[in-house]
Amino acid sequence: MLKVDSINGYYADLHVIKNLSLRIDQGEVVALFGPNGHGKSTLLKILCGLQHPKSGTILFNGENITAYPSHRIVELGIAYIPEARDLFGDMTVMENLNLGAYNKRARHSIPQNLEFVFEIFPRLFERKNQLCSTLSGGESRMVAVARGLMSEPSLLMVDEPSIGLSPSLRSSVFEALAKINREKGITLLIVEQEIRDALSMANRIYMIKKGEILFEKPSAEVDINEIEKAYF
Amino acid sequence: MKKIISNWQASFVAAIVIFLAAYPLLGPSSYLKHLFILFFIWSVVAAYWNLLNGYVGINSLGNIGFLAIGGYTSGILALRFGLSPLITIPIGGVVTGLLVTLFLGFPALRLSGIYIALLTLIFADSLPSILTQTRDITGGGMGLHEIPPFFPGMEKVHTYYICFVFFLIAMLILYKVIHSKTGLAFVAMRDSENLANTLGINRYQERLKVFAISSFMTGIAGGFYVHSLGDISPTTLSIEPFLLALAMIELGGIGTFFGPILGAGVIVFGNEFLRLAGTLRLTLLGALICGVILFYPGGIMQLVEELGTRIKVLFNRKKVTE
Amino acid sequence: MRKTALKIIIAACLLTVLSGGLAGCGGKDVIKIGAPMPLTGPYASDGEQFQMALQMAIDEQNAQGGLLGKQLELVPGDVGALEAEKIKAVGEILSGEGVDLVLTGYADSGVDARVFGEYDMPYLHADAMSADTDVVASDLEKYGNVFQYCPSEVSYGYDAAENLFKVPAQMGWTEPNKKVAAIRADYSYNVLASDKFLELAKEKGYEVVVDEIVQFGTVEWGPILSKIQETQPAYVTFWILDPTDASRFIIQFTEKFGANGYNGLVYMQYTPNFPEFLTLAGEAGNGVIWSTSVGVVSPDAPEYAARWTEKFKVEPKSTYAYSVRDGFEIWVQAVEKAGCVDCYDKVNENIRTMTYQGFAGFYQFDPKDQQAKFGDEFIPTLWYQVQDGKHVIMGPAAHKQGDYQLPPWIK
Amino acid sequence: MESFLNALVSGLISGSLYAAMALGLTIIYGISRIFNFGHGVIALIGAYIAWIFVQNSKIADTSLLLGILVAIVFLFLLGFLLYRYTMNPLMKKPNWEISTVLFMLGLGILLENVILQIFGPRVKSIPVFKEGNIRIGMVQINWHEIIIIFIVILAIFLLNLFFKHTRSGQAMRAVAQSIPGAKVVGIDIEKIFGYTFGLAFVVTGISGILLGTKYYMNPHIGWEWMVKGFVIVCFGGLGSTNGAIYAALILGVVEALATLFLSAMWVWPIWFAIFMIVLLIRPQGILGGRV
Repeated sequence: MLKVDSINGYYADLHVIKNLSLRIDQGEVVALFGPNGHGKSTLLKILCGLQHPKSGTILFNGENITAYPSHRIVELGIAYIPEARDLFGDMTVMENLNLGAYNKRARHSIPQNLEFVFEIFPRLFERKNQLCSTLSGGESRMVAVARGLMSEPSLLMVDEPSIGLSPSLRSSVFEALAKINREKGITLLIVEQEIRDALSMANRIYMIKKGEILFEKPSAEVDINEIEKAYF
Repeated sequence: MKKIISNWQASFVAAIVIFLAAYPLLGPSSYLKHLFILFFIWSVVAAYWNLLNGYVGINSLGNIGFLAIGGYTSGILALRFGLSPLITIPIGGVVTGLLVTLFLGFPALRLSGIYIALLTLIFADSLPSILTQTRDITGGGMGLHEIPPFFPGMEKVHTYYICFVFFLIAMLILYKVIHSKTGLAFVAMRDSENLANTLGINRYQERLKVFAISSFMTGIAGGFYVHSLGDISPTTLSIEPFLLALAMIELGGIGTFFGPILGAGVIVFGNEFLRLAGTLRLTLLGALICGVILFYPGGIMQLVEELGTRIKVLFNRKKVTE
Repeated sequence: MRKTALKIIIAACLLTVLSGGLAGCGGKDVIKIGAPMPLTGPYASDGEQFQMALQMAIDEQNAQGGLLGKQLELVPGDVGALEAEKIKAVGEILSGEGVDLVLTGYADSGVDARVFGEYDMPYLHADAMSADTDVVASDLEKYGNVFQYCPSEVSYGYDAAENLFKVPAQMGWTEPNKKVAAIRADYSYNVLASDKFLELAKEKGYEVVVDEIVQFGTVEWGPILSKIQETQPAYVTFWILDPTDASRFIIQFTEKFGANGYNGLVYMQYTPNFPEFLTLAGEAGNGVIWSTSVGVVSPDAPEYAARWTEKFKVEPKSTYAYSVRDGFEIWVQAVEKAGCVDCYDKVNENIRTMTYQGFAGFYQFDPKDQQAKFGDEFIPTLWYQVQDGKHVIMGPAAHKQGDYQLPPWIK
Repeated sequence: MESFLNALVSGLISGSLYAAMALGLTIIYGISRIFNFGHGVIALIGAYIAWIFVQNSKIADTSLLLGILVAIVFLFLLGFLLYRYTMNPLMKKPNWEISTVLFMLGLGILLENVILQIFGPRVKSIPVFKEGNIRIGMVQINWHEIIIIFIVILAIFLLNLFFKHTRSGQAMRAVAQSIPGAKVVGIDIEKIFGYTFGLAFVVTGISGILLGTKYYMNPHIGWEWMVKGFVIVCFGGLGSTNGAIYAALILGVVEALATLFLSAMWVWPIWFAIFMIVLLIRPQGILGGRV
């Protein structure tokens, strides 16, 4: 589905993605591990067109999207849920969700998608007319994920979905993600520090260090100690 | 850090200074001397404006107001109390520096980017009505006329040299300011965003300092302006001189030492010669400004740099072939 | 080191050549006439008339074989909104062009006399400003080339105090009170004239109830009109040169008082003479009284107007269309008498001593400040009222074209 | 009392004109963070286009509507293309804040003088929409001014509808609040900025037409309009539409009362003082925030 071939990316002047290749198959859940500041977020930004790689190619369903601007990539079905949620604070939850379906493809299926989103996040239905700036941290996460879903993605990339959440909220977010993958068949790419949680739902993992892929494994074969070691 | 002047530039500057010093001996018309006098004064105004906008990142749009305050103060003192311009010009500078820093710098510099621009612009724009309120002293809309020259019986040549010397001194001071600890810190900050904190300087205080210097020197320039030309009126504060001064900075090359001087040259001479083009003059000027910003954002200085490197390449190539 | 020195010398030479080339000026096979005029800005509608008058004068003179066998050529210069800096620049340019005469309707701001006084060629203007004539009076030796071919603005003050209070009797209306309002611009032409007027009005027992000095460009007159409404002065005098200000004022005045009426007169100094005024004010201008010392009294005027209309396909719209021609003819006579153009002292002396019967009256220059003498036997101040969208002369009696009518707002 | 009330009303009228002046500025700034220093001249272009259509009619009629329509189309395209070909490349540079300001200033000079070339220096005016006036109690107000106030209110109402309920309007608000957020949901920012410029130019042009009926126009008057607009948007809080409207009304009334009780000459210094005080207490303006 997504094929990344030896890309190089920069954060300001720093060379943070070095000759990196990876692939994601249809319907998979892929987790991306690695220490902070080693290029995970930059990689996601490159994949969704917020940044562009200096070299290398990115193929999505066979289409070369390397130089596409973000709005075209969204149109093709890749949604990105950033770590800093970047919600529209002075707008209501509903308006945020509607804007999630800004691209032409998603516009027609707003009602169905809303229904699905409210089903997995019933909390949002109660708050739908509240301004986003007044929501709690957990609720903001939910809006962010929901807004991503509204664009009818076939690939959803989530950057640290659980950061700063209480354990109970964390598990409900992961449950929701699993449900999205299961029921809608949406492929997931998750960057996460909560290794156990992520492992439990991922099919495959990539370990990134210093901008390079350290190893790639099906999650069943992963030894947690191996990952924790890789962090140091 | 990049050196501000390279060798070949230094020799060029020396050539121009020599030329300017010798120019009146060639017997130019009084009109041309007049233009050079304007050039000297506007260069100083533009250069110190550029100190704020280009070096320190204070988007001031009120420097013409500083010029007017300095000019009016000096003019009034000389005209009404018969004091010598030698005394009144520095007083004008000090008054400008104090007034502007207290009433504008203190509040404005706490604000961010565009607010400073607007506050300073509005400050300059409210001056004409204040001048009218105080018309018994300032002459109101009529302005001040027959302001005494630097000394009785002065001729254009003398004015030329006095302004020339002022120009040299002002530029020397500016050079020192830019190369002082404060100035270098600001240059460094401009080049790299996060440096301010690491350098451990109090940004507000330093900005205030530079603001005071710029307003003081612009006020002094105002003094030279009125005593050279003999008049000042609220039309000095109208939109055209303001736009022209900004154009000088932009055309010359914002944030460079020589840019505003070159820009002042182009605008003062170009604008006057273009007067013959009639009403098309400002159309051309506007088009020039737009074109430079879009296609030549470094202004004339960029052109000079490029020519410099090209010449260097040429010389080097010759050496190689030899 | 030697190489550096060489480079310096080459660069300096280049610059010298460059500026030397710029400094040179052309030969002299034509007589150039410099004209600093307000071609842009609020007074452009007058400036346009000056330029047309000058162009016509020069074309007609050239058609007759020129002056002393040489063709004439106009060098216009724009002084915008009569700004000191622009006048200076234009002055420097005209002198660089080598003009033999500087002639304009007006280029005031008070500095033009000093700018052109620096040179020797005659400068003829009708600024009507004592800021100019005072300069000339202060140093006749130096400013002997500066002539004002009309009386100064203070004459408006004298004249208004003399004649305005006589209007009610001529109009068949009685003043309801002895109150005066003055609305004036911060500009010497307006301020000095109105100062004189107010001073004399007070001496005559009138009370000044509103005295507002404003900047040019006032748009909303509501608050000032409210002040007028409160105090109800019988005379509203308006001393602002900018015709857009004046038309906005009179429009808002009629809007406010048109329905219920206002028992008072409106006098507007020279301003309605701008072609712009009638265009902008439209019907609201009817009833306004104004005066000018650059009027048209000559019986030859209609014939001149016909020539003008034939040439430009429009009628002359300001009295300056006529008086600028007077200025031109004065100089032509002086030059013809002197027999040379660039013998400036001789030409100036001729102007100083000549008399000339022109469109605006009988010109004779006052030796003390070289302004045309003021008065009914010299240059009379003409009083006009706007009636049915036209300027009609009300006085002095010798030139009268009609009678005062009650302004539409007096009910 | 009567003159106080009348001054108040005339203050409100100026205020609504000032609000019209400020709207276009605040829209552009609120969404794109570009401060349009060519604002005055854009307003003037709108006014001159309308004038072409009404120059021979006495009272504005259908030809004015046609003129407004043409002005809208022309200005929308101008704004869109201007963004596309000048602002967009400039915004990608590090010192975009000052270079866009200077570019728009340069463009202002250029267009002002193009207008001068085309239309000449003479003053032009757009005829009033409806002559005559009515009296309500002690207050007298003329129809034309009522219509102006109505148009301003209508414009504000329509803009609010647009921002709240249309896709493009919502996208503009989204861009104003978070550019990365907007990119993530697939909004084409450059296109939205282009539309923003188009919309703001249209609003500015219409305000110019209103101003042209009351202030008259000449090629140079745009700067004056612009500076007043600046004070208002700063006072109201940059980018805040509602703030700009309140600020415009407050300043209009202050102007009228200052003229009535002091003198017209005090207006600017008082504006400046108020402005200064507000900025010291609330640097973000009276209603700092976003569109």
